[in-house]
Amino acid sequence: MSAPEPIFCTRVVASPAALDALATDAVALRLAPDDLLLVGAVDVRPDDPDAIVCRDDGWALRRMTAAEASALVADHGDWSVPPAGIAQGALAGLPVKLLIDPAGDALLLVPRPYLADAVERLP
Amino acid sequence: MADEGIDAFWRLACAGAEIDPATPYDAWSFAPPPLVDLVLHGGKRATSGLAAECHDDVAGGYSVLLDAAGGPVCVIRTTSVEVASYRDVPPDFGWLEGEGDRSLRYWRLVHEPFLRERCLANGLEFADDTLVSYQRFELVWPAAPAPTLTADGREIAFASGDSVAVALVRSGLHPGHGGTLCLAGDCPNCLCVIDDVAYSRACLTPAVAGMRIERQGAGGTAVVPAVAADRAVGSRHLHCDVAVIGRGATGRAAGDEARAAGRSVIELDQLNGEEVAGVYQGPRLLVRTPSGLLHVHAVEVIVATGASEEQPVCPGSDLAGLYTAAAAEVLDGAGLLPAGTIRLGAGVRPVRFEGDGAVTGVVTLDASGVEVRQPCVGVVLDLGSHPRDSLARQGAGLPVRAVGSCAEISALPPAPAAGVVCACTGTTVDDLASVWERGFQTMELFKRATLAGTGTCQGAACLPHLRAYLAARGGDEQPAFTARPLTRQMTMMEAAAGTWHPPTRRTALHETHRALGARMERFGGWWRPWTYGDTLGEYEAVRAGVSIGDVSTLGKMLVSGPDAVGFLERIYPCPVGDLEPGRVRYALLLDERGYVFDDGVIIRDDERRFFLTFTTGGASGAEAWLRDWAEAFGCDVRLLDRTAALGAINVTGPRAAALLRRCGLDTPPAFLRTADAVVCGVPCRVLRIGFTGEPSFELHHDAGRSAELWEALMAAGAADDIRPHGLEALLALRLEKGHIIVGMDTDFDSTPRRLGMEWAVRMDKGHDFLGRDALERIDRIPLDRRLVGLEVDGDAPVEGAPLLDGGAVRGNVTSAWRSPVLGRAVLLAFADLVDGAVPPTFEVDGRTARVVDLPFLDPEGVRVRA
Amino acid sequence: MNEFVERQIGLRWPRAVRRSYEVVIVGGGGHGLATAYYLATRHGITDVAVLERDYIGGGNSGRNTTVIRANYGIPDAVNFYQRSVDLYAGLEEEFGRAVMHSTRGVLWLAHSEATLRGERARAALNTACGAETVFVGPDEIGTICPQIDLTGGGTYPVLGGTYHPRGATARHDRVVWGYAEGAMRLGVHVHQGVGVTGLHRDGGRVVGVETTAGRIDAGVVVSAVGGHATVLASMAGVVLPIRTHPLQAAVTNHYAPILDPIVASADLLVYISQTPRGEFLFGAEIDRQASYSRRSGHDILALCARRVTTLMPFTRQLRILRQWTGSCDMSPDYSPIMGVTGTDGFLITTGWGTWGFKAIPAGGEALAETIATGRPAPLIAPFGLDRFERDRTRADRGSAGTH
Amino acid sequence: MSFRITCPVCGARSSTEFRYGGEVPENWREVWRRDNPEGPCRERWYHEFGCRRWLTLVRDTRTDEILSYE
Repeated sequence: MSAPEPIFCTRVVASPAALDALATDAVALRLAPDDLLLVGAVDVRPDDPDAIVCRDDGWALRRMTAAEASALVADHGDWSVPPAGIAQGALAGLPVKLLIDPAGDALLLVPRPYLADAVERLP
Repeated sequence: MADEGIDAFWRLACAGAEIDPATPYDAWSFAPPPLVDLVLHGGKRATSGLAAECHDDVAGGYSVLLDAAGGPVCVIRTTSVEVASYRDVPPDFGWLEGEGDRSLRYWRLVHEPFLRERCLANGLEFADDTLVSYQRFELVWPAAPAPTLTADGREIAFASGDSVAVALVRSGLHPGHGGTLCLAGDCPNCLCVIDDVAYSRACLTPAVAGMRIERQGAGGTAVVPAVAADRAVGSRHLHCDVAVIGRGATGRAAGDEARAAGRSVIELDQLNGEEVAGVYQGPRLLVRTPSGLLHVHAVEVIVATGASEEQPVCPGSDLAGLYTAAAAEVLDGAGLLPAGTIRLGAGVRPVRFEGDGAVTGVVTLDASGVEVRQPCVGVVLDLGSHPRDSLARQGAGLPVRAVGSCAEISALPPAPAAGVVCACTGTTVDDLASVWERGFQTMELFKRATLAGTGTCQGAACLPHLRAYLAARGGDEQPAFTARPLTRQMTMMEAAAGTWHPPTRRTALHETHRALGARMERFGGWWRPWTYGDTLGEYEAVRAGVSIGDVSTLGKMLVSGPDAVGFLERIYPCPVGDLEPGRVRYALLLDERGYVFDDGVIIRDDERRFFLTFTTGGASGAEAWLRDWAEAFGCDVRLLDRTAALGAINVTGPRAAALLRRCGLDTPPAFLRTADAVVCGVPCRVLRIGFTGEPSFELHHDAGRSAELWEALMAAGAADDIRPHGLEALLALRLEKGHIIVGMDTDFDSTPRRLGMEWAVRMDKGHDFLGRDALERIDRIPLDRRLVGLEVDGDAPVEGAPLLDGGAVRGNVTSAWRSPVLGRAVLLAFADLVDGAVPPTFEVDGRTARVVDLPFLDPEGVRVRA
Repeated sequence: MNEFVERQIGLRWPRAVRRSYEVVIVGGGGHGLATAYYLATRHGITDVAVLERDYIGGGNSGRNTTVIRANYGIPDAVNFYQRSVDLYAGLEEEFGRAVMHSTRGVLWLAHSEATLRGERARAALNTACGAETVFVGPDEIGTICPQIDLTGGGTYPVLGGTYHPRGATARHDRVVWGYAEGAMRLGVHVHQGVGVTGLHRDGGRVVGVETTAGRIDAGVVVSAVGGHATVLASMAGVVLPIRTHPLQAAVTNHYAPILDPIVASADLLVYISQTPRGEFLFGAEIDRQASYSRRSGHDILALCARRVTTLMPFTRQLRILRQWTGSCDMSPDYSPIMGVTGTDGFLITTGWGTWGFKAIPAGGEALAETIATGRPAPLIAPFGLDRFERDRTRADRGSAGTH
Repeated sequence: MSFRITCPVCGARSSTEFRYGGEVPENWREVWRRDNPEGPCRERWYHEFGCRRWLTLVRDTRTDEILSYE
């Protein structure tokens, strides 16, 4: 497993319907019905005049396998990881996002201000 | 045997171990081969494999075990071969296989994949009922050195499989008075200090080579260990449908039943080193294991902990040499039950035991009630049993059920007449009588007045006797007292396993500050530079030149949507709708009670879109606050917290604007204006404010570019002797301008009026807003205290110092600083009003403090607008 | 030999519940019993019943961490608790019974500049109000309590703190029983197992209580319940600004004496002391959510253990024996609510949050004075229920932290 | 003490991941009123460690059992 590193993301806040209709090839984490996090710089235009689309430097990312993600959560979290999709919750006291892809890869996203804590706490 | 090296080794072994060299033998290695080390050094005495691959293995056969390179290591002799299903693994196999933490759980963890692989290789499908060959062996050659441990400073040998208690008995040491009474974890008698951990149950702790044991004795006070090694303790979470505590026949049957119904099962047993310390809401079990703390999350918990044998209460019942039937079995199995031990019949209750330290005789009553004395060196008792139900009682109200003898109700013993009733605390039957006479006649008062039942075994042993005593004295049988965690004592480090202090956030400039020699401080949940080592110099750079500060920790929020204006009008006590794009407006945040809980600025990007800032400490709550009220008001808005995504650097000082011009900002915005611009090649939202009292430009930018922007500003400002300022200097700078810090200069009940900030509230703005009702009501009540500015000659008094008036406390300082530019100390303070007015002077720190108008510096705001 | 067996105090229980008392006090904890005691001993009012639904001292009086101190954050509180510190110091003489009062000193640590500022303020205010609290630097802290890791495990360095030498502990049960015995001796009825199910009113006035033992008429009804103050007050038509939160604590097994002072950390939010029996007693902040549940949680235990071991590494291998939970009635300004309620014949003592034990003597004495004289005792006048509507709250950050 | 709360976005999580918002007041202008019910209590929780959204639920304050979600 690599150490987490700061990344650039694109954040899209818009009506749930506008996000549902959004098509993108980017790695996408639906954080809430009206909140979408896309990994990388992505040009998207949701169908919502009040949508907020902006670059989001607030994250650090670490790649791992789904099995490693499950083990990490078993060691540091009191919830379990779904077979695929997004999972959000506390890991070693840090608010993290996990994206499990059915092929067996996983992404761990940590808010950038907690990057140093994540390095210390999630070996 | 083709390999001559192995054959030579075999002959050597035969000579050493007196075996006929013609005896056939096998040679093989473990999968993985390094496990052979565990045979030599780790007490591994068993192995298991797929039965389909092991039909040649028989008891009595010899094997030369090979290492990874195929070299011979040792000779073993198989002592038993048992074929049973994977599910029915013998309970001691976790321990005997010697791997990991030697628990059965660990055994399953490593053997299931192994057996699956072997099944695959044999064209079989692995299942719970797959047959496994369970083989036990002994090490024949080289003879393993007898393992030793240190007990009370003495090195003693022990046998493989010994518990610490048995090892002590084997060496002729006794685990403390009465120390082998139950050998099942139900009494406090064998408590020892094991590797610096006091109150360890010697009977449940497997003896391991190199252990350090000190005998503690029942009720003995342990000494705090001189060495408190920082042993990292791991923790792990397991999830299942059913957790079964206890792997006796009942527990195993319950587990099988649940498995048959398709439910996932986790089985736990203290004999496997898995001690359930507590049953918590969930249900969740906290389990101590030798390898760390286990959190077992179950849908249902089945407690099958069985029953514990009743312990005797009579004179002499604390002597050594008394055994429950189970303890006698353990000692007998180890060949340690002394000859001359007698057995009392079922239900025979001794009148007393005789002896000094150890039992020498037992007195019972015969059929006609006459005392009969039998000399002995040990007594095996059979007093019946009581449910071991403390975990089940802890789980009352949760999906936790007891099964088997743990769920049965036992008859109370006869009321004890004399002797120690609670071995943990040394409480005697006389003590019970004494407090009864004093009016302590219910179970809970009884317990508190004697402390009986509050020791290491948490009443498990004494409770039946206490209840029997109360029933005999008071008639009614009283309920058991509350069962609370912990049932098994965890160490502090075990309890803390997997738990961290709250994290402290870092800005993207954290390492930059450290490289500049900053002392970092926790402030509002962030690490912030407190000072770069010369606070006065930092202050002067702001007042006289140019300086930069990291304000990335400010809360930042975007709000857009059709109801954005209406929503913010209800949130803020100042007008929002009339705010023009390009303007910055300072705003207080009020709660429903009209109290100030945060402040910040409002910027309008366009008709339906706003950018808001909040204080560092208030930022984490701001998003929740806005979302809550947006829902409560039914406002259609989009909200995005930008705090982590955006960095912010404050460029401040008389030469700040000039610096920014050199950095590409041709027309820096005027006071309380904002503009988007590129500074040093970095796109920024620039906010012109005046918190420090000097022209200040907050540059909000993508956090990924913070370091680049900071370095560029420092380089561009080198000619102006630019230097960064820390928080300590900032707190002083703003104080001279009379700006409050929410949380420092406010209290939980600070209204805008108490802060002298009525100007920040517009009751007539034409919109209802949070706190408006409350302010209307409160404003009719005479004001009692107000935040004022004070000046004192000389050094600054302590922040928080009381304001005195004729010896009475009339308020307190909230912020203080000796101002180098003003030549005196300036203070913000809450001052009580007397007859509707703030008195002109107070005594502070033995000096006279004069009330003055705010701000202390630049009242016309000439500098800040320059 | 168990030296902790109660050998002095004797409790004389009344045979029957009378149908009428001059004063009925609901709640047989420290506050209720102390009020009865001072009514009897100071004001000669002995026609008093204390009604306890379970057993005396079984609520928060039996679930606290026995700390006595006066280092509060507002003058009214400092004065009030200073009185309690004084009364506690004389309690053994007053009762003629050992309550195991032990002056240990309280050390309050700061690990950040922001908290250090608060500790300086605490020392300055306490001193002005006559309660001895001194600001101390790391070196002095190391001398007062050598067990503290001044580096805070490298991440929570001790920057300074305050020392409050009169900080003390006492055995909570004996305090409760001492008040009960003293009150009983003068004829006060203390009834265990009598629960109050309703209040009787005549016009606006409360004139009695309905109990599991029948109706009892009363000249005055006093609510001294802990954990259910809101429930009882609502029967009298009194709305309290109270939220009931669980507060958890734990003890280790007993060890030879080593830790002298009571140590608290305002940044780590934890406190620890060693009892005369040798147990290390520790706790942290209240649970955030309102709850009447007294089931203990593993999470707060884990947090406490992490904090205690960070502060005092010598505790790492100590074994935790037991944890428990009390119910704290929290007021919005972290100060108690005492005295008249606006409903005639109904007085309260509540809002004791996490600091009820230390207030028992002064609270009981002042409430007894208020009942006997019909006027709020000066010491508790600032803590009346009407202060919220009158915009005269007493925000005390000095008590908002822990214990 | 912690208990499980099922967040409609994130699933079941420990209550320690949530910010407690307190009981939903009948009338939020009654600023000093606390019903402080012993029994079912309608209250707000904010999933701070997850989706950062509010939810409303009814919890029995005697047992901390969640009775229903809205």
